[in-house]
Amino acid sequence: MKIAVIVFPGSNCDHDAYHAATDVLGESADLVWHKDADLKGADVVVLPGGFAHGDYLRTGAMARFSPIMREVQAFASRGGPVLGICNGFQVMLEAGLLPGAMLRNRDLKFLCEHVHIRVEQIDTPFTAACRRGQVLTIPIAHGEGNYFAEPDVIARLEKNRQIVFRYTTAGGEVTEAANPNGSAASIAGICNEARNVVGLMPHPERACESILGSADGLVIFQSVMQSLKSGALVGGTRQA
Amino acid sequence: MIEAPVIERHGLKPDEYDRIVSLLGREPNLTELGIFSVMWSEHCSYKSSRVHLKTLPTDGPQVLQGPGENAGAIDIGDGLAAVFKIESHNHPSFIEPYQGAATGVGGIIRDIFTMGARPIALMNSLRFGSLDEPGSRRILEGVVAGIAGYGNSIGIPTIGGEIAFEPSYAGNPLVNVFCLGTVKASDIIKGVASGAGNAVYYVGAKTGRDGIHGATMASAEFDDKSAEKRPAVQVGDPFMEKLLLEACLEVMRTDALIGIQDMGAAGLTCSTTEMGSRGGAGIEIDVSLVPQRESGMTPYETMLSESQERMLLVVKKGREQEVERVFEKWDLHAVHIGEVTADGLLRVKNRGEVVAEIPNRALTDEAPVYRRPMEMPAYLAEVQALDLDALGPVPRAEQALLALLASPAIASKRWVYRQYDHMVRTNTVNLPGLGAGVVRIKGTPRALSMSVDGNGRYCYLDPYRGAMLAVAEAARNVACTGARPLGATNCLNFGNPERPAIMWQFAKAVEGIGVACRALDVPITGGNVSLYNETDGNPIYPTPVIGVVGMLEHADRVLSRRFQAAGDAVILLGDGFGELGGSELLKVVCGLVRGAPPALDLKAERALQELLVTLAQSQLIRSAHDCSDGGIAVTLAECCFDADGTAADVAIDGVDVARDERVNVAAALFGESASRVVVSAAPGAAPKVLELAAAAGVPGRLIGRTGGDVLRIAVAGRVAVELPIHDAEDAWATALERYFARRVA
Amino acid sequence: MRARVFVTLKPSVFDPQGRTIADALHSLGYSSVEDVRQGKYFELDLATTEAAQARALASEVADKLLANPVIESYRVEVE
Amino acid sequence: MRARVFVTLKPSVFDPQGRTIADALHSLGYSSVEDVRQGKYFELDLATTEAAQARALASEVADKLLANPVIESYRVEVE
Ligand SMILES: Nc1ncnc2c1ncn2[C@@H]1O[C@H](COP(=O)(O)OP(=O)(O)O)[C@@H](O)[C@H]1O
Ligand SMILES: [Mg+2]
Repeated sequence: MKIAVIVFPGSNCDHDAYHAATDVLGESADLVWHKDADLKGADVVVLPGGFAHGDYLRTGAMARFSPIMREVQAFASRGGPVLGICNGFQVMLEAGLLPGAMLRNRDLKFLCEHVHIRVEQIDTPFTAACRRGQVLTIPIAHGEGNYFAEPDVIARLEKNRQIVFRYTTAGGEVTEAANPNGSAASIAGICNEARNVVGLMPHPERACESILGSADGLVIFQSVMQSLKSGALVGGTRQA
Repeated sequence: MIEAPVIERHGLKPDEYDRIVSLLGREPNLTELGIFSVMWSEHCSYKSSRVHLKTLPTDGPQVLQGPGENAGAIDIGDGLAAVFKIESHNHPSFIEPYQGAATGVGGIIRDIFTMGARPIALMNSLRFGSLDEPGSRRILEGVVAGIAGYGNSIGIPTIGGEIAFEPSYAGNPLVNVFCLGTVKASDIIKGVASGAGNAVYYVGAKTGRDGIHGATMASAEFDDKSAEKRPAVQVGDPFMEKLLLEACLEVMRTDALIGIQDMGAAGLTCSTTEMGSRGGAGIEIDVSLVPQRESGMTPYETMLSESQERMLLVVKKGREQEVERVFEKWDLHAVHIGEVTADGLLRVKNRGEVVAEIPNRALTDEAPVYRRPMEMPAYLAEVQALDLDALGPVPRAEQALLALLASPAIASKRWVYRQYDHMVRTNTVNLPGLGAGVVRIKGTPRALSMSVDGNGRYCYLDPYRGAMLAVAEAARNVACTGARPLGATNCLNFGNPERPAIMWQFAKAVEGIGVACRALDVPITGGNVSLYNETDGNPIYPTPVIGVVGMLEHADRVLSRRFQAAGDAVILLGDGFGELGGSELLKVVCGLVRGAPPALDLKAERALQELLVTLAQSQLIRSAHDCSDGGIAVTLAECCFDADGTAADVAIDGVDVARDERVNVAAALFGESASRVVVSAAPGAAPKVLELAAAAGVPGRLIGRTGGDVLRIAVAGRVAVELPIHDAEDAWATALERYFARRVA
Repeated sequence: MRARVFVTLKPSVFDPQGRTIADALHSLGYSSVEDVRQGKYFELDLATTEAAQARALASEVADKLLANPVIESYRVEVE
Repeated sequence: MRARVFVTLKPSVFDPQGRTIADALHSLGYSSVEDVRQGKYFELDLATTEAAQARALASEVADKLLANPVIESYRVEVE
């Protein structure tokens, strides 16, 4: 498996995703500069966390104009698996790869801590190795992770089973208190209709080694490895 | 001819001006006067502190870079170095808490990557007035948001720190920021200019009129008139700094650089002068080439601006394009503004015309050095006297413990650190709140442990002992994680050095730091001095803050304060003497700031720390937590917190310090005797732990067991505390956020 | 010529900042401030002297970058 | 009655956000956008029908909470 980690100016979890992919999972990965126009034959694309363009104006607002985003869009529309983590998720929303938008956290503060998320859907390339209802302990670190979409959009997400992760208690219960940022429907992550594009606010790459407090994020990356191996996925570039 | 009021407005004394004239052999022009004034300011010249700082121990086989560069460096094995330093941004944070703190973070990060190191950890040490004051809450909220806003954005985890509250900081908060980076030792790069003809480059944000005379401002007391002196506040641009950080680290890999320095205090002036002076060279620049944000800036303004996020580079002749290309990649435009010369002069031109010409040495080596008069402060004798028999009624131990746990100095700082990204870069193995911050070093089995500590109240009561205790505590915190302390940095926050009493505090504190660092073998590799921390003549408590860095051989054997399992043995290492002087108990419960701070036996302290490292690395103990604010009772409670409700049942010795039995119990529970650590161990390992302690000459006693959901502490055989751990944890965990409920960001 | 662009959250979107400010004002005793909505405000200096052109350009820029149509709407004023 | 408060950085204060937006617009080809300054915008719903009163109240609130006088200045408009 070959992973392209996109580097925008201001990305700061690019090395973390790269480390998880290479040092922890033993896969190959490339850091791809946002001005490049080539995904270098990647099987999987990761838009990492950070503060692309400083998150000035709005989170993720300027990154969507980067040249590499045309390639990412094309890769996604060919069915290639794309994962957006935190700021990467925000970039996906701004770029229209996923529906909705982010508001500031309910209490207006940046929040960094471990939270629990429940896997709602296992027919995406990034959750294929999970159990439905599995609760993962994964850190969040964001100031604007309060997911918003109009009620009809939320209804559509529900109906199409596009809500992939929800914030819950350790026991897997959706409660107001377990929702750290006020997200609509406790949404922590969603996918597109074709299910190959997944965005989530929590940071699975920060939870890949037990020495860091949790290895629950590994299953996200193992899922995509498994999906690729089983041929369930058409790697964007392979097909091209 | 420059008039006396102009000289005074530049913060220069008449004799200092005369010295300038004699060094130049002529009268300076206004631009030159401005340059002298910032370079000779307290902030840049260390004129009051230098003679004292010279006495600090700075050597050791582990020291790769001592004071004098942008940051210090120690050897951490495998050819790697840890580069670290602490700096203050007190005055700017008082004027504008968010931006002041944010730009403080930006400044210390630049000091680290300037050395070629990639910054991997931040910490901070903060002081505010009482949280009962709305003003202090507002400042704290702004400072924390500013630290978060900058550090989170640039992607360097803030892994620890400390916060204390005393009325003396109400009009003069302290914001000290620490940063640590790692680099291959052979790749350390310095702030030197050498080789006549090499190119001088400017890169980063454009220069504006912001912060002009920031360095002189940091060297003067506040008074009612200072509002006029206040220059426009500097606004931090973490995105620009992130680009600079990545671009500079990439340029450094090209081997095209001679030297590099950030433009911090005194901006272009300080960076050109210091780089030239270190390399024994001169520098010539043309200010008309400097990218400017505002029109019509004079050479004076350009040289003195403190606009943030700017770097000065000396590039090998012929390698310019290579360097420019890297910066272009990051959308930064490096601008060639001058050359290194052989004449040792700082020569500033404006469109070819010389507007300032000063020997570098006159600005640096020839800067004034003062041995200012000192005198023991009159208040000391009075406040050191403490009669425990005259304390009056002391509340029941449980009540006192709950009050201490909810006191802002002791309460959980989670409300603060959850606003900091403390996990980015995936190295943090001890999260904030668990003791010293610990980051692993990827590619090695090791980890670095670090802690910043200081106790202004102790130093107010006895600056010498207080400073020693700060060194001991920082090193002990590092040792509690299982790491061997290797080196230290210090930030010295004091009042107006022109007052003999303040100067005495300063000298005593530096002396204490030196003695403690020698005894514990943690040389000082750098630091920062912040003087004139006074408002309307009221100085802050003398506040030396010490940052200690240590190393763990096995990152996965790191320890935290938390008990790990029920049924473990609880062991106290070190002896308690019921010392209540300067304690949190006296302050919070009795409303007294009195007495002598606890005694410190540095030999015992060192033995304790070495024992801790041995015990941790041999995996004989499962947790370790030192006794400091609030004494052993608070320590034991904290060992139980965040531990899934695992409480403990322990019995400690009584002390005999007063006639009243309740005072004796309080002293045993809440006295802050130094050099004590509570550890837990699997029952089978306890005898071995005690045996090793005895062999090391460290007093060790099995005092109880973990387990249950009630914290029970018996003193001299009688149960003094019996608290459901949930209640105690609740008081401690929610205290801070209760102060900030329903406030606007 | 200068154009001013106001970006506000759509009425259907909850505004946590505005809400917090309103709450704070109430607790400070400003009960006559019934509601607060927070938005963004941009001043654009444009290299044109024609109002119609300035307005068109500012609107284009707002559509493209300054406002996110999922949650925000905007208004342009030209001096 | 509705009052509108515009908060902008004082002219002497550097506005990195505005700068970055301007850069982004330039790289998108909008070279005629010469400069961008970003500010905040508040809409206050006030329980008063008198313009003078509304203006006074909005100014007081801006002083107290909405603007940071060290780096920002504000303007009030009443509808
Ligand atoms: N308290 C101190 N102890 C030891 N060295 C110090 C102390 N304060 C400052 N220094 C050293 O003096 C030099 C200049 O410090 P400073 O002016 O704060 O640096 P910068 O120019 O980066 O702001 C640094 O090398 C610093 O480490
Ligand atoms: Mg420096």
